[in-house]
Amino acid sequence: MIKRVHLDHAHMQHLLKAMIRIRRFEAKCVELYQAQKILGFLHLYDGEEAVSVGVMEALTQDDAVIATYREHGQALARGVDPKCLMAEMMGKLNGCCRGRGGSMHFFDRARRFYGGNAIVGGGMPLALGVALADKMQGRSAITACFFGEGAVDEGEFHETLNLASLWRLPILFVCENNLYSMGMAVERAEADIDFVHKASGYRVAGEKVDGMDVVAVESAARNAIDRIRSENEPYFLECRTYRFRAHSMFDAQLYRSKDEVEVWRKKGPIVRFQTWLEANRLIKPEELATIEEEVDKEIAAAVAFAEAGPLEPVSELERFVTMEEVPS
Amino acid sequence: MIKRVHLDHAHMQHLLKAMIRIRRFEAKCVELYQAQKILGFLHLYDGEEAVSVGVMEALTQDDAVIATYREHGQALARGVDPKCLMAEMMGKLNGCCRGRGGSMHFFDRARRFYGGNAIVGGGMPLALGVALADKMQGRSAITACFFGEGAVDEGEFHETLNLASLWRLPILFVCENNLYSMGMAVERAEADIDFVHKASGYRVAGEKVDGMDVVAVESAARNAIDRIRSENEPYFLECRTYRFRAHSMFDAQLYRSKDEVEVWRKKGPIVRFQTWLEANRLIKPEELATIEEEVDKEIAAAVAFAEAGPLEPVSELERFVTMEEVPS
Amino acid sequence: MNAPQATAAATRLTYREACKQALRDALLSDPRVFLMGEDIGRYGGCYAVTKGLLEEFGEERIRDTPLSESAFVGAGVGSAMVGMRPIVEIMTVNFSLLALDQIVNNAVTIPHMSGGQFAIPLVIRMTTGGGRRVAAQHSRSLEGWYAHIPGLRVLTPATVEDARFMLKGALADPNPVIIFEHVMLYNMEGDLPSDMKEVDIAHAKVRRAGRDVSLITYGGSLFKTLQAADALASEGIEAEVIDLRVLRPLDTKSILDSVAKTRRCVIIDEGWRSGSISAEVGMRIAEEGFFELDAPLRRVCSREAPIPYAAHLEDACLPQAATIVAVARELVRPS
Amino acid sequence: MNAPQATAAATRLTYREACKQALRDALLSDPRVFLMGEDIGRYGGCYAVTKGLLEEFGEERIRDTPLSESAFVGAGVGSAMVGMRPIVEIMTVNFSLLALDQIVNNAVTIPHMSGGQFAIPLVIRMTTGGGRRVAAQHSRSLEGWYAHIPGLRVLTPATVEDARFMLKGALADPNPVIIFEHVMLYNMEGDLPSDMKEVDIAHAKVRRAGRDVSLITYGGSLFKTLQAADALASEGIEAEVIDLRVLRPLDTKSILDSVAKTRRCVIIDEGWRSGSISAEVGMRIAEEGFFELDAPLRRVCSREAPIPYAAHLEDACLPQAATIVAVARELVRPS
Ligand SMILES: Cc1ncc(C[n+]2csc(CCOP(=O)(O)OP(=O)(O)O)c2C)c(N)n1
Ligand SMILES: Cc1ncc(C[n+]2csc(CCOP(=O)(O)OP(=O)(O)O)c2C)c(N)n1
Ligand SMILES: [Mg+2]
Ligand SMILES: [Mg+2]
Repeated sequence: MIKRVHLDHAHMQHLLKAMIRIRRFEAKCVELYQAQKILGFLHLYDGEEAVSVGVMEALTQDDAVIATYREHGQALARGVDPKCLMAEMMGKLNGCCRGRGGSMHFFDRARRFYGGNAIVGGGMPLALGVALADKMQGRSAITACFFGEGAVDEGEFHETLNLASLWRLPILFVCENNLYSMGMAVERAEADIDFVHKASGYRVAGEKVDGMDVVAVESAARNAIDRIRSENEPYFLECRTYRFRAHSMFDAQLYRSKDEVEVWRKKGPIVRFQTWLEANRLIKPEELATIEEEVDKEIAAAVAFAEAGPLEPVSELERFVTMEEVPS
Repeated sequence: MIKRVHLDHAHMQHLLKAMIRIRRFEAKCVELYQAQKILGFLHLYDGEEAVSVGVMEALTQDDAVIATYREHGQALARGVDPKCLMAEMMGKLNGCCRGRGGSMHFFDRARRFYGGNAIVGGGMPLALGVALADKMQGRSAITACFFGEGAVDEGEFHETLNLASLWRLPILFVCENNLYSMGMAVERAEADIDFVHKASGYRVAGEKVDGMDVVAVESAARNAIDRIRSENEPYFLECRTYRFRAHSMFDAQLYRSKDEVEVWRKKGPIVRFQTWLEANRLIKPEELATIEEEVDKEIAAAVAFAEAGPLEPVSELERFVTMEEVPS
Repeated sequence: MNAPQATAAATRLTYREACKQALRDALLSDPRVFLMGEDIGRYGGCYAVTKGLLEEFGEERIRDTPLSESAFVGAGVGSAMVGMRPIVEIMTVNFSLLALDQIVNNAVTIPHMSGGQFAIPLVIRMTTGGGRRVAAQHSRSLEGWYAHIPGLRVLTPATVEDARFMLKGALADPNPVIIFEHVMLYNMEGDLPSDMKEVDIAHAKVRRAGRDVSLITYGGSLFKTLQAADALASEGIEAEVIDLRVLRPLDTKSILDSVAKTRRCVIIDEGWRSGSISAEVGMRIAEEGFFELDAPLRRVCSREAPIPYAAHLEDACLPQAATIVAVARELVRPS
Repeated sequence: MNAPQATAAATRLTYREACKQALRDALLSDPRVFLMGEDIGRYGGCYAVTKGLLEEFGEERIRDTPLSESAFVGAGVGSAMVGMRPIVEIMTVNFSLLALDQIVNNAVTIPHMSGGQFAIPLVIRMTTGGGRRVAAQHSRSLEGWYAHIPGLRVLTPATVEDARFMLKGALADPNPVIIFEHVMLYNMEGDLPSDMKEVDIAHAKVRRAGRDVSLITYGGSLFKTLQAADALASEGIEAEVIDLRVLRPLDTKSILDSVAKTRRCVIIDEGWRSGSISAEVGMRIAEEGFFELDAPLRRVCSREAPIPYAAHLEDACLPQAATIVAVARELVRPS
């Protein structure tokens, strides 16, 4: 299972740090939300960090990413600068989208991060285009297309999987199955919750992986990408995970019990990986402290950067409604 | 296989006559089209008669039908009056939709025929509603939902199958797989052409039947309906068939060879059933002659009815844009 | 955004509560009524409008749906053809684009195209509008688009009264009706006269009488417009405020009556300017009330851009009272 | 519907052929260009526009798609973000409702929302309009809807020249462009000056000069309007015919210039009247050209009903030359 992950000391620490970065970045976002410096929706990735971190590890900088609206984790794991992300969260001009996108719409051209998308399933057809363009232009890149299990209900999922398979596009479909789409439990929304089986209905091979186990996710993603390249066709990865917090900041969570959440929390990706590292003496307390300290510094720097950022002048509001040229 | 079809003499003749009625009705439509008495699109069912005839035999008058835009056969097999259909084809006020719908939009409330639909896949969500309403109102009716294999590519297929299964709706999905959607061969449009397998991705059971064999279709439909009732869930029937003519009157058929068509023609549902009946002395030449004569008379009467029909007055053009009451 | 205090014979409630009472009423009074939509049940409704209804009416009548806008709207159409009275909720107008085929090609077309064999007594509720800092894909105002479609009735309740009673009228209509609830109104409080049992769903309403200029608006912009009218009054300009209430069919007579009186008109609309419902309102005046006009028509609409997340940019995109005041003032007293 | 005979330095060809040559040019001159759509390849194109291109350019560049409007339009958007120049065909505007989410929420939104990081140089071609006796679900004219969306350019070639060269301009535009080809025009013949290499995609065009009334139209209604203008001329009324050509961004100046001259205006539009692009054209005149007008504005639009199959009913639904004549005459010489 772990065959493709080279679990050396540095890599283990890197994985842990990447997850902690996301967790703490979001904790800070919650604070800023309460202070009304972040507005609108805030969909936390708390509990799902292993999915993005594991998958992104398997990608190269040449690969492309299509994200969801719950994409803080996806963006951070992809290596998008936390500074620009925090500034975006706060609606500042130095944000990754000039403060226009906010929490649900991170874009980063340099990292081939083709956007958070607030329409459930809306990013999936884009993945087809990105992968097709890469292929037609002779690049061997992979497109990792993230989506929640709720997106599986949408027609666009279906059309996208069919086309991806038909055209043998190098797409890694990453289904973040956190068991709920807002308040809708997956078994109330999906007649068949065996997603790998559903994917086979498009002749897309796939597998299910424990999305709470970062090493398992990375390993599965590496295998998947190898297979995409060797078979020249898409692959489907269902990552079983769980969202520890409310869907957004407006959710009373009437649809699940506190106990259920508690049980899952104990299986959390950070606590699990960290405990394992500690139990196996693979990380020293001072190393952990250093990681936490560094992450906190990064985040403090991000907040400072964001706080100091200017607002986009209202006079520029209409800029880019139409583009003057195609950026290259 | 044929266990549920009571193949007595009368029934055999009835099936044959039903198919011949469709074939000859359409042959007349082609004539009228050439004479410019029928305009617009004309999508012939030529070659696919066994599908509708077989399925409709298994339905009762209480059951409901959702049709496609290739629905001459579906409507005739359902027992919609050929007179009203021919008048509709000719755009007359005595047509089943006052001449407003034409070839692609037959409706017949009395026969629970909920419309031809010119948007591929567009009728499928309607089937959900019809079946749901019947269920909620305590009727035990089945909804037969017809669609071409091309509709399988649309997102609405996916959403509909999922909901039908999830809500355990009594829907018989009838996939008319005639191997092409316009010029698109099914294997060029579908990554997985095993539709029964695809249906299983929604936990919808199904089977494939030879759509050129009217008895096999009727039998499969009867079994399917029994199963829908006993299991209280939808069922998927793929009817393998073939369209002998062009997609519509504007199609040069560049996408398939004449030979291919010829091979299929030999397997045609009428020639096959009729030959079998004759070979087994189940029909006498004079009985066949009577059938053909009766059908020709019916069609002549339909044409006369249509020719004599008035046009809807232009002053009524806006009538029913909004309804004044819900018809009961 | 509060209406005047409750009088003795009135109850004070929020727009959200009014929407919910309307739904409850409908469910209680007609067994054919049922609700479908995403998260209307267990979750309690994305905007808490349907909270408690699942517990009261059960899963058969309060149907949580998967994320399948096209299928469940189509299911609404089908069930309406067969005797039910579905009320379908699409969370926001933005997602309704995924269901547009079912609305346009089926719901509004089948009655006419079938020669009157079927009515589609379907009600679709959706939220619309900006102001919640949720960026471009969640902040559109597309009700004007729907007003283009023959066969639809398009309602935009702006007051607690309309939120409370328009649904009843919509359910009595044998045709598909879309009710647009503006996201920013749910927390607004207002008074409901206790003897009120219904509202009409055919006419615009004068929300403030005036003689100098007509301010024509609807939905989420009504209160900004009333605010603007107050400000104008303090400058001695008496604005008449018309709440369209029904975007289709438009109540042209009320519009023309007002303009005949004031001879000047500003239309306020949260939709993008070009091709908006405000264009239609204006065009009707230019066609039928041309000789009553003393001045060019004016519009205050949203800026023609996707709505940005940043608060100052979003505010700059949407119509605001200050802009309405400035445009109306300039029209009445050209500088 | 024939334009005047070819002059020496011109080639005579059909609108269909012009569309095809435009596509061929694009494929030849830019390796990033490719085509996607239903039945554009093997079938030869639903309207035979793409016939032969598959044989010439191969399956990589002429991509037959399954019936998945949302996915392949979205694929167009994605590929445009990554350096390609996709030309996507949606068979008819009616089916584009299934792809509207990708067009509105992605194609036109991403450039602005990403802060200018991405352009979407995507061209979408679709047919529009009625007249082919194919009933309600296949006969809509929804180009006015698209003209409501900021970020889009909406083109409506009505002549062989525009059919031949608008695509080139569209491909040079870094933004999403929709080209509406009216179904009734494909067989129309016209002359193409042999030295012509391009047309502008920003301006309306005076197709006939006149002083008494402006007839403003576009697309499939242009020739009916020119016919009407001829008829009016025989009565001594000189109509100016403006072909909008571009529905978004509207060329307001050309509209106002014409109206300033004629002081009277009729807008002819195959869309349904309420909320149509004709409303926007009129409203702009009422806003910016009000004092130039001597008479109320007028419109000739489609009847507000689903378009029926029966020929006499369809004809009665669509704008016709006789109606245009009657409306213009009444405006110029009120009875
Ligand atoms: C097309 C569409 N319909 C509805 C919504 C409202 N909505 C936002 S998130 C969400 C649930 C999505 O669930 P899932 O895909 O599982 O992602 P998760 O939130 O679990 O990460 C819903 C219904 C939306 N944004 N887009
Ligand atoms: C949504 C939509 N897209 C495209 C079309 C154009 N079109 C009409 S029929 C057809 C092929 C349908 O194929 P299939 O479903 O297999 O039915 P068949 O014609 O084979 O009976 C297409 C592409 C349409 N009517 N609707
Ligand atoms: Mg989920
Ligand atoms: Mg087919």
